[in-house]
Amino acid sequence: MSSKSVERLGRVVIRFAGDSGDGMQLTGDRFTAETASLGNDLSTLPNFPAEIRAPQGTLPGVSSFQVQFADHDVLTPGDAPDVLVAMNPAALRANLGDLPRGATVIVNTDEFTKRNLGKVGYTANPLDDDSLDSWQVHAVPLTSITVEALDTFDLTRKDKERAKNMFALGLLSWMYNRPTAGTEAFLKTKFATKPEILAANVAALHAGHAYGETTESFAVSYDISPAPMAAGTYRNITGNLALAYGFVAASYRSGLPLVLGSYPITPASDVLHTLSTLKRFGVTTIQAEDEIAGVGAALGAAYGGALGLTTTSGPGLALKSETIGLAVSLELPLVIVDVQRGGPSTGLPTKTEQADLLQAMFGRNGESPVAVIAPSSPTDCFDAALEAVRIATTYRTPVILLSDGYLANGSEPWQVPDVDALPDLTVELATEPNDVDDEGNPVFHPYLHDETTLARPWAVPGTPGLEHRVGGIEKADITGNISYDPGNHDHMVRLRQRKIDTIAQSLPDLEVDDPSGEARVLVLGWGSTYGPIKAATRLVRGTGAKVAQAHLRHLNPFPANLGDVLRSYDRVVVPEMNLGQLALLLRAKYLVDVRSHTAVRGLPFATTELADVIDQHLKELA
Amino acid sequence: MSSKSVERLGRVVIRFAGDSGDGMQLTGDRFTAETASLGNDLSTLPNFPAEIRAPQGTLPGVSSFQVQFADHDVLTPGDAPDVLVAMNPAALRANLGDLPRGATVIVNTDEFTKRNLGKVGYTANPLDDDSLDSWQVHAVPLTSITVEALDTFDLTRKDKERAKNMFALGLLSWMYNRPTAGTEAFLKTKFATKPEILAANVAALHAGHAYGETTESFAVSYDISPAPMAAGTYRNITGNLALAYGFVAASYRSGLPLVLGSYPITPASDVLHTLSTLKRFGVTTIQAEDEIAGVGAALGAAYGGALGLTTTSGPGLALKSETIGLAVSLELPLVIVDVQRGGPSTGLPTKTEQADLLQAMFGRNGESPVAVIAPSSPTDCFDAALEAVRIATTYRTPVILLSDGYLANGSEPWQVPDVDALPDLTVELATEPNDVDDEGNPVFHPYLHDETTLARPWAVPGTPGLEHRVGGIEKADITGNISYDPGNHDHMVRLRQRKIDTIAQSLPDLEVDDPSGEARVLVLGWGSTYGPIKAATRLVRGTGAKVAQAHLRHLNPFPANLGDVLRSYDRVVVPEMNLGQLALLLRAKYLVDVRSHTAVRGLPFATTELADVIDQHLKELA
Amino acid sequence: MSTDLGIPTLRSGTDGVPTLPEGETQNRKEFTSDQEVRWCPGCGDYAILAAVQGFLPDLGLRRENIVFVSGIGCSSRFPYYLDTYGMHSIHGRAPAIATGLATSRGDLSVWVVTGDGDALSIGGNHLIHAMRRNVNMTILLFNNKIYGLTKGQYSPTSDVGAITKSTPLGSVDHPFNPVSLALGAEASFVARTMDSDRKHLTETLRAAAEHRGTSLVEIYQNCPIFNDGAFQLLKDRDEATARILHLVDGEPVRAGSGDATRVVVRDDEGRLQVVPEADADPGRLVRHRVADPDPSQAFALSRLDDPAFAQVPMGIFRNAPRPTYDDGVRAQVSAAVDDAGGRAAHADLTALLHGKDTWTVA
Amino acid sequence: MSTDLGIPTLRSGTDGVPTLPEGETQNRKEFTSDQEVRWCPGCGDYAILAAVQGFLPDLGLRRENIVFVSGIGCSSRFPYYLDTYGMHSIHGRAPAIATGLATSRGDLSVWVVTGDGDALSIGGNHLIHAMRRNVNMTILLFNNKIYGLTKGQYSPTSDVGAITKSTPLGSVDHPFNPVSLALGAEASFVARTMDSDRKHLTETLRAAAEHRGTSLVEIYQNCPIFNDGAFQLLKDRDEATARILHLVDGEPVRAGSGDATRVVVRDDEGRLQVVPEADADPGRLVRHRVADPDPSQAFALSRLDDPAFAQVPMGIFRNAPRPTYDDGVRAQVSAAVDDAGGRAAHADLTALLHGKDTWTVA
Ligand SMILES: Cc1ncc(C[n+]2csc(CCOP(=O)(O)OP(=O)(O)O)c2C)c(N)n1
Ligand SMILES: Cc1ncc(C[n+]2csc(CCOP(=O)(O)OP(=O)(O)O)c2C)c(N)n1
Ligand code: SF4
Ligand code: SF4
Ligand SMILES: [Mg+2]
Ligand SMILES: [Mg+2]
Repeated sequence: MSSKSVERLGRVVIRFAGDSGDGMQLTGDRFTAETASLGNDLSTLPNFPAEIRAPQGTLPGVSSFQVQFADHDVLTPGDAPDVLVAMNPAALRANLGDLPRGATVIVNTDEFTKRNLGKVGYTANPLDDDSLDSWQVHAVPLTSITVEALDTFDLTRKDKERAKNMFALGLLSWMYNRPTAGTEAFLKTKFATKPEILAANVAALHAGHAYGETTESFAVSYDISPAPMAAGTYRNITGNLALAYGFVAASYRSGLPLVLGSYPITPASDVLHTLSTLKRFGVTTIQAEDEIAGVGAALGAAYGGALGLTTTSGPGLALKSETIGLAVSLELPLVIVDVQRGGPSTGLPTKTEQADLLQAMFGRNGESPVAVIAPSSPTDCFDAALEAVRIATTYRTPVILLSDGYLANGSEPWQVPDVDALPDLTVELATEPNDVDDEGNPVFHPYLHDETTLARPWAVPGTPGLEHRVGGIEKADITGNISYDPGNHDHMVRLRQRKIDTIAQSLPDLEVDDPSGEARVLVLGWGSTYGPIKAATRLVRGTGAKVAQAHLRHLNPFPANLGDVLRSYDRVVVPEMNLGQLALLLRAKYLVDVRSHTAVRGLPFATTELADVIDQHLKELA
Repeated sequence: MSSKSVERLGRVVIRFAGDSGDGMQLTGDRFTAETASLGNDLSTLPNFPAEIRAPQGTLPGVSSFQVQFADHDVLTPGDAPDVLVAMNPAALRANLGDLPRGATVIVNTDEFTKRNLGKVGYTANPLDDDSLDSWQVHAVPLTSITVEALDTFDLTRKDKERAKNMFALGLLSWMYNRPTAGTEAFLKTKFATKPEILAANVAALHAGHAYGETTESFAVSYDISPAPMAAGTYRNITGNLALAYGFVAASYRSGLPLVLGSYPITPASDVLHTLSTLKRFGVTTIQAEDEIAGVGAALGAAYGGALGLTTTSGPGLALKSETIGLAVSLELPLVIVDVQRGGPSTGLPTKTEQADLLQAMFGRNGESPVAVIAPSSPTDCFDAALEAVRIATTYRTPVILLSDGYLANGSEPWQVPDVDALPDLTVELATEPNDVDDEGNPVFHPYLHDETTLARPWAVPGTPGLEHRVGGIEKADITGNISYDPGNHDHMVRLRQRKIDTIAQSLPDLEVDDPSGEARVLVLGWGSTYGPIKAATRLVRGTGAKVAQAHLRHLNPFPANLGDVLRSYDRVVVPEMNLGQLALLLRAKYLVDVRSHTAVRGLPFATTELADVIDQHLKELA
Repeated sequence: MSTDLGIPTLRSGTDGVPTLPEGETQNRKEFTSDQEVRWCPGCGDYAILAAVQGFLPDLGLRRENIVFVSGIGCSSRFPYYLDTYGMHSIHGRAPAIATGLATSRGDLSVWVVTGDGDALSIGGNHLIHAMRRNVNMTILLFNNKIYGLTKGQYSPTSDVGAITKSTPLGSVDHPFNPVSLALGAEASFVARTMDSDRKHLTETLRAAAEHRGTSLVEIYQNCPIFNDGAFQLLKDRDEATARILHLVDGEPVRAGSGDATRVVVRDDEGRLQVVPEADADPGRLVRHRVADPDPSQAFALSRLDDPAFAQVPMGIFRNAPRPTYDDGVRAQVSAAVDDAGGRAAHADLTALLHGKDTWTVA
Repeated sequence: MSTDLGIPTLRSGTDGVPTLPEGETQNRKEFTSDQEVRWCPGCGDYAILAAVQGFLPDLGLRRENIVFVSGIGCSSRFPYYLDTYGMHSIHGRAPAIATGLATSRGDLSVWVVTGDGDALSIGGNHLIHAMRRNVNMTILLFNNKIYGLTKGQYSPTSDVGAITKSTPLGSVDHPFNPVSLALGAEASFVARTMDSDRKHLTETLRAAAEHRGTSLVEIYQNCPIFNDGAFQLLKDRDEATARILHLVDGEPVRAGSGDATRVVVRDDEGRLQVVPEADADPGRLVRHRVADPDPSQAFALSRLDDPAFAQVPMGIFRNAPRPTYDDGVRAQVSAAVDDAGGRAAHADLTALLHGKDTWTVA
């Protein structure tokens, strides 16, 4: 144990920032894992450039990872870091603006060369003048100490330098009293075939820890108690991983094999990557030639009785739209995951946004309704996947699940569920005739709809006696034969719409968090804004104000009580990372003067920003 | 002149119906041309099967053509025919339901064989029992008389039979005192290389005319006086032809060469066909490998300084969506024509619908606003094309023009405009630097936006000194360089939206037709519902009731006064051939409790249906 | 970066598809659906339909394990008329949909019906990728060198100079040779046949179905309405005899009969040429090798095509089995399942969800 | 249905593009934009960029008449770094966009930059159609056998067995041979070269630019991050010498040097084989013919490729001019204009709008 003093803190926000090649994502991940294992609640926000590895030392090349952890429940990765680790001048410059006065900055002085400073427009070294006076700066020659610490290793200087992120991790682990054993185990697996590198990394980790313990300038270390959490087993998980696992679980609980047809696209690709490793669960992944083929393969598999899934981001969803329309017409279950990113067009591929809601709702020719749902946090991605499958298979309809870049890569602790407690998703395939013809002989009618769910029978190839043809031309109700009859078309258009509307009957009422029951302002969100909104209402309530908060999982159809909820508040505020897409739907449907608050910055909302917005509305009503 | 009596009528609706191979579209076209040349106002509705030529004599094989003509202005092709020409039992069976009691039916008895009757489910010949007693039936052996009349011709029996449509046309021409000279001239061109066929067709035409004049059962012929029309030169024109001509005119008036990139699809293909014959006007048509390549080629041409155009229908628009998003990001002029058809998916390819409005608005990833306009009648397609080009070139934006199957194939008289009176669409391409750098040197900034229009400069390859790069990744305002800056992204998202909103400043206020100024109900429409809505309000007003009517050409942005207009009525009724897409936009934007009336039958509204709807609303308010 | 994939050995295209019980047979009528056929009178599609309906029973497969997937076009109406499972999908996408179906269901016999526009224009990418992957399915490409359903625009197989609705002055678009394209896209089975030659068509279908992997069958199909007579020369028996180069495995490639017989020879420079048999140096005769791992000779034969049908090779250009994508994918899944000791159970899923780093809150 | 199209005679690929005034020259710097290059250290794209920047001035064209269009991928960043006109479009669509541009603007030198995923996966259809049509443009296909920008999934050129992010157990997907595919798609110019061979790359670019029509240049490009060393064997001078089959027009196709020289011969059955020169029957030597109207020999050469680089043909496989689509389209337009006596004027438009059947209301 160190002889230095230890302070207890309630919550901390740390941001690791460096060049794309500096391993900041890994460092952040490891710090997070250590923190999770200590029982803190936490939330993370990785942030990396669109380039694979932009030129070293430049602003576009900066990659960062932020984690907020606390002794209470954490809803966001934090608005502003308490500690910034800046591995080079670019990392400092790119992140300084987010840093509140008084925050701690740990800089790698070795990288503050004239050349590197110049690359990012520093004419003078900020470490040498007073420009950083508002912050607590720890100037540490991270690279050279690391190299020194690895003096005895038989490695190139470059390899030694590469371990500097482990040095930094060691130092931070000391500062926040995190255990390093997990990281050591992790390194062992990672460098199993490279023992010298492994040893060097472990040595650097320890050296960093020792540096904190021994160096004068680091006078205090901090302790953050575990957060109270429900009893259970926990792990840390990102949204994309939770999505993948959710679909595997849905496959297991439905008894249907999972078939993913996908084309890689940031930030959705990791779902494909993960599922491609899970063949052991009967999962088939088809990396298609494009997004159209990806959804086509998923639809073909669904026709064959599989759980058809396709994953993409906004531009890919645009390409899939015609095929999704076919799925609407075929009335087959199909799940489409859109991990939204900044748009329009190629936009900001590695940044988050919520601007595909209206595309999901309306981005197809004709009246082509589908169900739309959205997870609200990384861990909620798991449940959302199960819910998407429930709706798709019960109602025989495409379901679009709208995640986003923040949920995809962000992580938080997850109480691992008991498999048996997951919803029962058993599906009944058609096995025999479902009707009789005029002469009373049994016949199979592929478009005879269930009275409750309005689902049509799912009769898969291989089932004797149920041979039938489906297609995208309008079909006669019941028989499914091609029909150009005007009345039938009108009927079928409304039937498909009614089927989607019917889903609402299976949904729980929207729950409102309104502790006093006296709030006049309701803040309503959807998707990944959950954390910031929740945190902001908490902040506002902390000042004694009353504000209600609710969050939509189901965007189409809406829960049945939504209209009543909206009308029971004097003001409804809807924060969105778009120009007001949910607000548009709410206004149209309920004629309620919903107030939009929008920011389209490729980043999640800051809690304080939202709190200010809520305050403003409260004031206007006061 | 015939010695028979002649009655004067105000308006007549005739429907020609027969097998796909019977030439009904041609017959209808010719009758229409004759009628137009007499100065009647008119409106037509062709209606044909999706099959090229379904099995002869079957219900799916029936093709029909309806024309309403009158001595006053005509707004629709008519709800129900006064006269049905039925070339076979299928045509009779398929159309009888639309026929009011007392209407005239001319049937080709030759086709009423047991076999043909059986094909369409007639167990007894309806001509032999009392089942047609409610109508005035003329049983004419059209085929055999035609063959007889062509006795002396050196043609196969089949060729002779083929002329029966001309016989029918001759008969109808006699009945309604239409001249046949135009048709004779037309036949001369059509059969220029087949003199025997030509002569036979002309003979059949004359024989039909003579038949009416001499046969007892045709006792009366009818006269319909010319409709009062503004002085000028008129022609009959379909919506697709008017669109094609509109774009050629826009090319001429803008000085930009027209480049169409397109992939054939019903009911849009005729625009491609027409433009491919107009090379003489500098028009380039590229039949691409698919819709994506079609819009891609158009966008490439636009980048090169051409008037880039792409034409399609709903499923094609879905495929083009990603590329339209790129055009939004590139801020280049581009016109996308969607001739809407029944959906979803393949739907009803030859039928009309208005269900792509929300797809046009929102069918792209990210916040990706484009201008959307719609023509209201076949002739209005010409003006709409010019308006689309005006918006696209002035604001450097994609514009989606929403026509539909009814406008595409329907026709009406058109007062041919004076070319000089068409809008001046001159475009200024960038030719020199538009800014200065920090040192005051002239530089070109491709994303420096015009203060009024918010358009960026259109600097086309070949312009020295303005070399620059554009792309779909978010760009920094002014410089156009790639930018991942959060603030810039938010700024650019809002700038693109503002640019579209700005278009409203160039739009005339929405005009309301409210003769008394006292109406409490406003009927608001868009697109091809114009005729039926206008006719219905006229019908309602005829009963002394007060109703206001207005029609939107601009769907995005709306005209500036729209909110005020909506709010100035107690009730706003919006009839649409979808499930209420415009209504959704209006409700969201203006929070007005717009009432939808929807029918999705693949057919234009019937005037009486709408009149009933209006009546109902008037009653509710009374 | 490379590893042994252990893809199973090659079998017939219908292996794995349940067959009729011993002794049971099916007939053409059982494969005929109750839907009225809706093509124009005289359309070549009728003959192809009849051939397929006549041939399918021969496969001896359970009818319910046969699926026809089509795109959009006149030809793509095909599935409606067969009493099997079927999907009339969207324009150009049938191979993609069939890929998902065939990969996830090894027990189905999967057929794709498509047109020259559907397959080669909008669907070109899915087609070449299906062939490259060698997904086990048979693709029937009805080539009428025109867009029928949209009423007569030129297609990617229309001749240069073709006057159509969209090329009033004649097309300047150089056409694809579907066989060359397929061979360039790594196709393992490529054949060409004709609507009106029932026997040849049936034989070709049989070989295509037998082939495990993607079988592409180009079928010349007359569209009497928009491109009548495109193959007229080949419908006349004498002309056909004179012009059709018969591709028979192991045999010289011949057209014509008697004195007028012509054969394919390889000239000094290695080029294939069609010469009178009488003039041909027997040492230069080109013998057809359908199963040659090298598709080069098949490709060279495909280039003997001539828009005016001076000669036209017909038959199976290539039938050279190689591992199929779907077998490979399924093998990886079953190997993974087997390696883990069987289908994933409750405990496996629980372990997966837990991962490596968990902690417990009491 | 056929007609004489009167397509103009063939010229160089840059004919019609304005050139620099007599005596003026440009240099590499003028073709370098002010944008910071953002590829990973060591990426093969740098070398290609340098070669292109070095080569472009040689064309003697006005810089403002050169346009680079790219799709999406690491490679597709290319246009930003050139001070010409440029568009970084969307994934796979560059050939389609370039087709519209090249067809409507005969005065531009149009270049497409694309990757193995961009061109052959999502963009496969546009690529084959561009080649079929023979639109006058040069397509640089950076083949690193991986999806770089999306961080390492396998691509349509990845080897069977490749272990990548999306194929943890090895890919079962049979790759395209881009050269074979192009030849099957009627390409008139196809070449292969390598990022690190500046001289060969430059020569190839020159020939490609000179060729009128679609020139496809496959460039082997190392991705040190996700597929490092894919072409390592060819980067070692000795190995390269031993393995690269040089395609030189009119010459035998050779690899290696001295005693180790190997040549391509045609065996008894017409197959191409690579044998030691010493063992080769001179009468069987295959001489390369770039301009052969029949692409069969070029195709056969493309099949000598081997995933393990036992040998790899490099150079220009085919350079056989034929009419281009864009020339044809422009010729039809200008002929129509000429026939009508010049650009359409007021009266022509008026006549068009009136059509044949008008009536007048006084
Ligand atoms: C996305 C889309 N684009 C265009 C169409 C219109 N379309 C239907 S079939 C067809 C071409 C048909 O040609 P082909 O495949 O040769 O079939 P054929 O009718 O000749 O049998 C086209 C362009 C469509 N249905 N969907
Ligand atoms: C419509 C769409 N789908 C997917 C992506 C994601 N994506 C971007 S580049 C790329 C593949 C890049 O591979 P390649 O073309 O080989 O280029 P490289 O990065 O290797 O140079 C993919 C899948 C995208 N940007 N747009
Ligand atoms: S249009 Fe041609 S291809 Fe289509 S059904 Fe008619 S004849 Fe057959
Ligand atoms: S990921 Fe590979 S291809 Fe992309 S820039 Fe880096 S090294 Fe080059
Ligand atoms: Mg066809
Ligand atoms: Mg690549």
